[in-house]
Amino acid sequence: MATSPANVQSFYMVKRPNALAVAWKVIVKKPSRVIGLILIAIFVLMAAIGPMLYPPVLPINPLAIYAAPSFAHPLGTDFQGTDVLAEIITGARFVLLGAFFAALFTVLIGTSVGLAAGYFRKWRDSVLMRITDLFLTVPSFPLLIVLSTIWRFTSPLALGLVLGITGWAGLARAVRSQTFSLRERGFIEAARGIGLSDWHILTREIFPNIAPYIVMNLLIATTGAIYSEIGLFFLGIVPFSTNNWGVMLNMAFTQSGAMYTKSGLLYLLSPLACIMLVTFGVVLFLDAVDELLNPRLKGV
Amino acid sequence: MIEVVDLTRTFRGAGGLFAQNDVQALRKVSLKVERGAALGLIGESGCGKTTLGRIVCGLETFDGGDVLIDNQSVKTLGDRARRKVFRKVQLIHQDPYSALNPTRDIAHALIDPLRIQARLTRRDSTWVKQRAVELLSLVGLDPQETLYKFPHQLSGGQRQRVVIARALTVEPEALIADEAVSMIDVSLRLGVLHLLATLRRELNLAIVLITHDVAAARYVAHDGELAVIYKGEIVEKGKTDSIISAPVHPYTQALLSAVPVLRGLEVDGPDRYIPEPEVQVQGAEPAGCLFSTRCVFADDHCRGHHPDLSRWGDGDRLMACFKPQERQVVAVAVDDAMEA
Amino acid sequence: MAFLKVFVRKAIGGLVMIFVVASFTFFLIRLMPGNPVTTKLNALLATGTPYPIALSKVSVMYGFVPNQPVWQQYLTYLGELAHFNLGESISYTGVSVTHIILSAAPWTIIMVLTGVIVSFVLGVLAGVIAAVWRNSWIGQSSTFLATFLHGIPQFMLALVLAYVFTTVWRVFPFGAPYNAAIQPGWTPAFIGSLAKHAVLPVAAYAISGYGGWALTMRSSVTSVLGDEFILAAELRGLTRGMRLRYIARNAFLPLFTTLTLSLGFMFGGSVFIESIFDYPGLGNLLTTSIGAEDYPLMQGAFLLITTAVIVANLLADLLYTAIDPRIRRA
Amino acid sequence: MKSAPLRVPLSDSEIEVSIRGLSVSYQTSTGLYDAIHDLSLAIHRGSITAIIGESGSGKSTLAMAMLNSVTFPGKIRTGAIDYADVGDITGLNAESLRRFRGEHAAMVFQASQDTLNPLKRVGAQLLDMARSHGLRDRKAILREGSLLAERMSLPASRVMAAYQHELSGGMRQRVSMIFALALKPRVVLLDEPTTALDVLSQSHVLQIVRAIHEERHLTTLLITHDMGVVAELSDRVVVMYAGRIMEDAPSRDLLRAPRHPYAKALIRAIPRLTGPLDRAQALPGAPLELRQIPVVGCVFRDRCTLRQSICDEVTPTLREVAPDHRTACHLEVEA
Repeated sequence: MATSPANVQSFYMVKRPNALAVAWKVIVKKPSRVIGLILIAIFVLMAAIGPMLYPPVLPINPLAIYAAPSFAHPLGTDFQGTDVLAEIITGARFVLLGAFFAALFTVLIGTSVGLAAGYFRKWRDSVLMRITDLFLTVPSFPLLIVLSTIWRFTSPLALGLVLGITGWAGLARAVRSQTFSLRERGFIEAARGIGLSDWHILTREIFPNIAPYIVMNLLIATTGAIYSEIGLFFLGIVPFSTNNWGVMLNMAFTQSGAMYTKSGLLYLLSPLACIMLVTFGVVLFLDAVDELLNPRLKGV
Repeated sequence: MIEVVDLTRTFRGAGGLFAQNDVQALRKVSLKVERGAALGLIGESGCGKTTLGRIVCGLETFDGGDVLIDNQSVKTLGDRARRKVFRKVQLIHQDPYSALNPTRDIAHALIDPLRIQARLTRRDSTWVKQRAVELLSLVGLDPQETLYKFPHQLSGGQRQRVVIARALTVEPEALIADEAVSMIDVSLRLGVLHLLATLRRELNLAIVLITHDVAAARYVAHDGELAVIYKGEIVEKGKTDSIISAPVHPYTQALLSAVPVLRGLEVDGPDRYIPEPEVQVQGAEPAGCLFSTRCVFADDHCRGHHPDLSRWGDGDRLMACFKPQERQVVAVAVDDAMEA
Repeated sequence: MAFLKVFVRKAIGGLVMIFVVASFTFFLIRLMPGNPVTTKLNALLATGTPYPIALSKVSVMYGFVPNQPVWQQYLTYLGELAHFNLGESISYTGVSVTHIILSAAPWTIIMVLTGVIVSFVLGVLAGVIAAVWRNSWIGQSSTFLATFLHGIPQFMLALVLAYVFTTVWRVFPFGAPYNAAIQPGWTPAFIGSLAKHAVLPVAAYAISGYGGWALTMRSSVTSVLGDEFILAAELRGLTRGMRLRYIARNAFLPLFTTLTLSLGFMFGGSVFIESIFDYPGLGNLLTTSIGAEDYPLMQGAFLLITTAVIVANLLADLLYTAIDPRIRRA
Repeated sequence: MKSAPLRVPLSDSEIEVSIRGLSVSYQTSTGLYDAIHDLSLAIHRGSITAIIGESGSGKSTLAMAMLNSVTFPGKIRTGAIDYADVGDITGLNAESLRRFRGEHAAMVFQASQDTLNPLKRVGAQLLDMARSHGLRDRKAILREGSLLAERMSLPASRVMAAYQHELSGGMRQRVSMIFALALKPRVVLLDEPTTALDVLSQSHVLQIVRAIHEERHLTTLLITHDMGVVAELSDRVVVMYAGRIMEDAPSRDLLRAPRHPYAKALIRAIPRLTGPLDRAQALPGAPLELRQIPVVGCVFRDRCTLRQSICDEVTPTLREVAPDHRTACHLEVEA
């Protein structure tokens, strides 16, 4: 019955398969996942090194306003004769960084509130859910606009924080209901009976079960945050501190008359296309995330 | 080791078409089980047996009476002390499918609680790993095979064994098995029951088997005691074999009569009677004996007065009935059977 | 009975929410960098307005008296609010905020609700198709369309619709809710003009909501399809039509839980859609009031948008209670 | 070897359902697997036949196949299921199959299953059934339902007006039975009728099933994992393992003298109320999963204490070892 220590050590050496290798296998299973990953990688790269490729202030050229696509200007130029492609590439960082922070804060707040409410229940649940309901009901975009009056969120971090604050409620509710049903399961009760701490139960027992959902929400929240950011810039509510896709859209709509002339089409469409491509990449990649994080789907 | 005294629990409830509002899950239940002893709690679903099990594991609160663990009342304990005391009493859940975390492998299920145990008992991390392996062997699983499996890769019987191994990580003094085999395959049930009986002997554990399957209770607690519960009340209690061979309370008799007879191997017991189907009663409970609404022997006295638990015979049998009579309702084996 | 109980409980919850939002905007303005109330007061004093007059002007604008202690200002503000007095607009001098937002409200509420209903009906139908025929091209293309449309932000939808249908292909008029040349009134010409102008914005609302409903309904139907009672109905020999009705009605219920989110999203979208199509609704009011630093108006517009969402949610809750016997008879 | 006693073969008129060479397979990512493999079985008119087996034995798949309702990714690969006066139901068109279900053969579900539309009252759902089956007098089904409800000691009018969530587990079981019997089918399949029920409700349900079976001259099929239920209720028992029949015999014969090592082990694994404790012996190993079922040889050999080399190499066939008693084991010869 007793196993000798040497024996024990030897078969503890039999380790689980390498996580990265498993991930890679899951991703290459379907071409759509690879495409998603590539799209995401392209934009992340753009955000990381894009601004280094161009001067801090992009040159204007009054002689080439709304130039058609050419070798020098693959996407044409805007109303000031600035290269649209350069604007797109340099504008990625602010948008994606802001979206990343926003998703991070959304998930952080939403998950903590949802876990706490679902796990502790009783009065803590009621209080937290009242607050959640409030944030859920109050339309978040108008709230953002109202908040912009006292808070000049011009850095990606501040913008991300404010988007997180206005956007966490839906996730909190979903996490709460999942936590609630998990709490009814025998293994949570067993963990409490064994004397594991609440912290341990929340982080090691409950969290892994909702992790796939949370990671998927992290990705979805990123796209949602991109929309909100660009929406804010588009409406001209946030001061234009740097060049980014939202500012481009605003200029195209309000300043340049791109809405009325077909020549401005590329200027208007380029940022829109980027938003769509990022979303597209995320949606395609989600499928892989789902399979990766769900042990029951991994197969035996 | 575990003692409950006049334990009372009332649930406030609402519900379906025929439901009453408040449910008295337990009414002044007193029981005691020592280390190394076995007790079977027998009754139908909703009789309060599960609530009782959960209370002695510290997973449910109670309104009246007291629970003593190692002669220590849990009422006065603080949060920390309660947690510590209730570690001595581990619950084996009915559903082995939900009792293990689907996202974590078996190694984690055992190592997490073992780490705590190691900290408490000042042992090192080699001990933790070694102990996990030992425990798996102890419950009849091959450690090499199971350690890195996820719960969904195991059969119901194997899961229940893992659950038992996990309960043993904290070195408990008692296991409360709540319908622990009802959700696993019939062919595998006996193996798990056998394991419980073995653990009781080898680790000197107190085993409380909560079930509606009297035969299962007999298998684990044949030399222990049975307590029959009806609507939150103990109606009969005594040595397992004496209750099975000569039940006194009509409810016990009904339960035993309802056990299917393996015709061909067994014949009906001489006094077997088919119990009345449950009558759906609305509104207030009977003033007298709670079972009088279904009892074939009940008369006006039974319906008007409540019988208290009292001694029967010269053993330590207790029963609560105004018309006690021993009846032999259990099937009798035809002896030519399968050994031939 | 249960109806009334649900209604009263939800209504109280809604009132509390409105109260919280009203308090929030009050303190928001007080907390603003360079407190606009004091700024406005000082600006008036600088133009030579005597102090008492300046004070009363500012207090009329904001609905509270600036030189009182904050808690007293707050009480005054709440008292005025209870009488639907939200102060006076700053940019539209002398016009009461209540008047402005109430005349703007119909543009938003009618358009949003039309959009919600259209997207709901189409989305639910598409969701059923996507789930029931999920193994054929029709179901898969329905799913794809829903996923695609769900991923498009509202401003983009509105921009693309406007660009395609008014600039590239001039089938619809652009900007303004109706042709200014036509005299407003209950005339066929005016109503026709209203309808023609409304097509694109309503389409923007509807398309932006469509994907969400279709996807939610699809997963709901898929989960109901796996329910035991559907198999049981099949084994009892119920006709296909009957089973489809069972499925649809049961799959319909979970949609109500997403309605809250959707209503907030749709009313929020009015900010973009009204500014792109130049409609004088609440969303537009909210954006312009901020540009004009007209805080009382901003407060009013925001409050009314929130109230509209709350009331719409209340109606949805009542509808839900009426449909589901498990809640009705609990 | 003694000569086999002469047996009069059953005439067709005594057989209600005849299953011939039935294979039901599941398509998975790693291949096609048989949940039921080349199974033949005759179900006698007016009998109660129990199909007993562990999880994964294919007993539930068999029940679904008998109504031709195996769901994707499973499908009936080969074989025929002949019902008397209907013919092979695997060849029925969708409309005839729909009518067949409910009118000719019906299923009673487990107590734990939610088999009613949660948004409709019981009575309304009975009417839906009447409408679907083109009953001229639709109200008749309500009368029939009430009659059945009373027969099962349920308060008829209240049950007809109830929603599913207002019924307890035991009541759901009986309501499921009302639905199964409402159109007066000839064949009734009961899927684990006593699982999740207490002993007392269980004995009550068994009583009702027996009584209604006799009153209505039904042919009843009982899917169960509980030997006790078999012993109490059925005339005949079919022991299944890994999609194959291991033994097929009258219930009392099987309980008294099981032939197949699996049947023996199953019976031995039941804890009993009397006799020595060690009479009950656990069955080693665990039931096979679909992918583990060997293609050649005896499927039970891994758990069998009598395993020999022939068991690995040759697939045993089901043969008659005593009158009306078939088993599929190499080691078993005629009695």
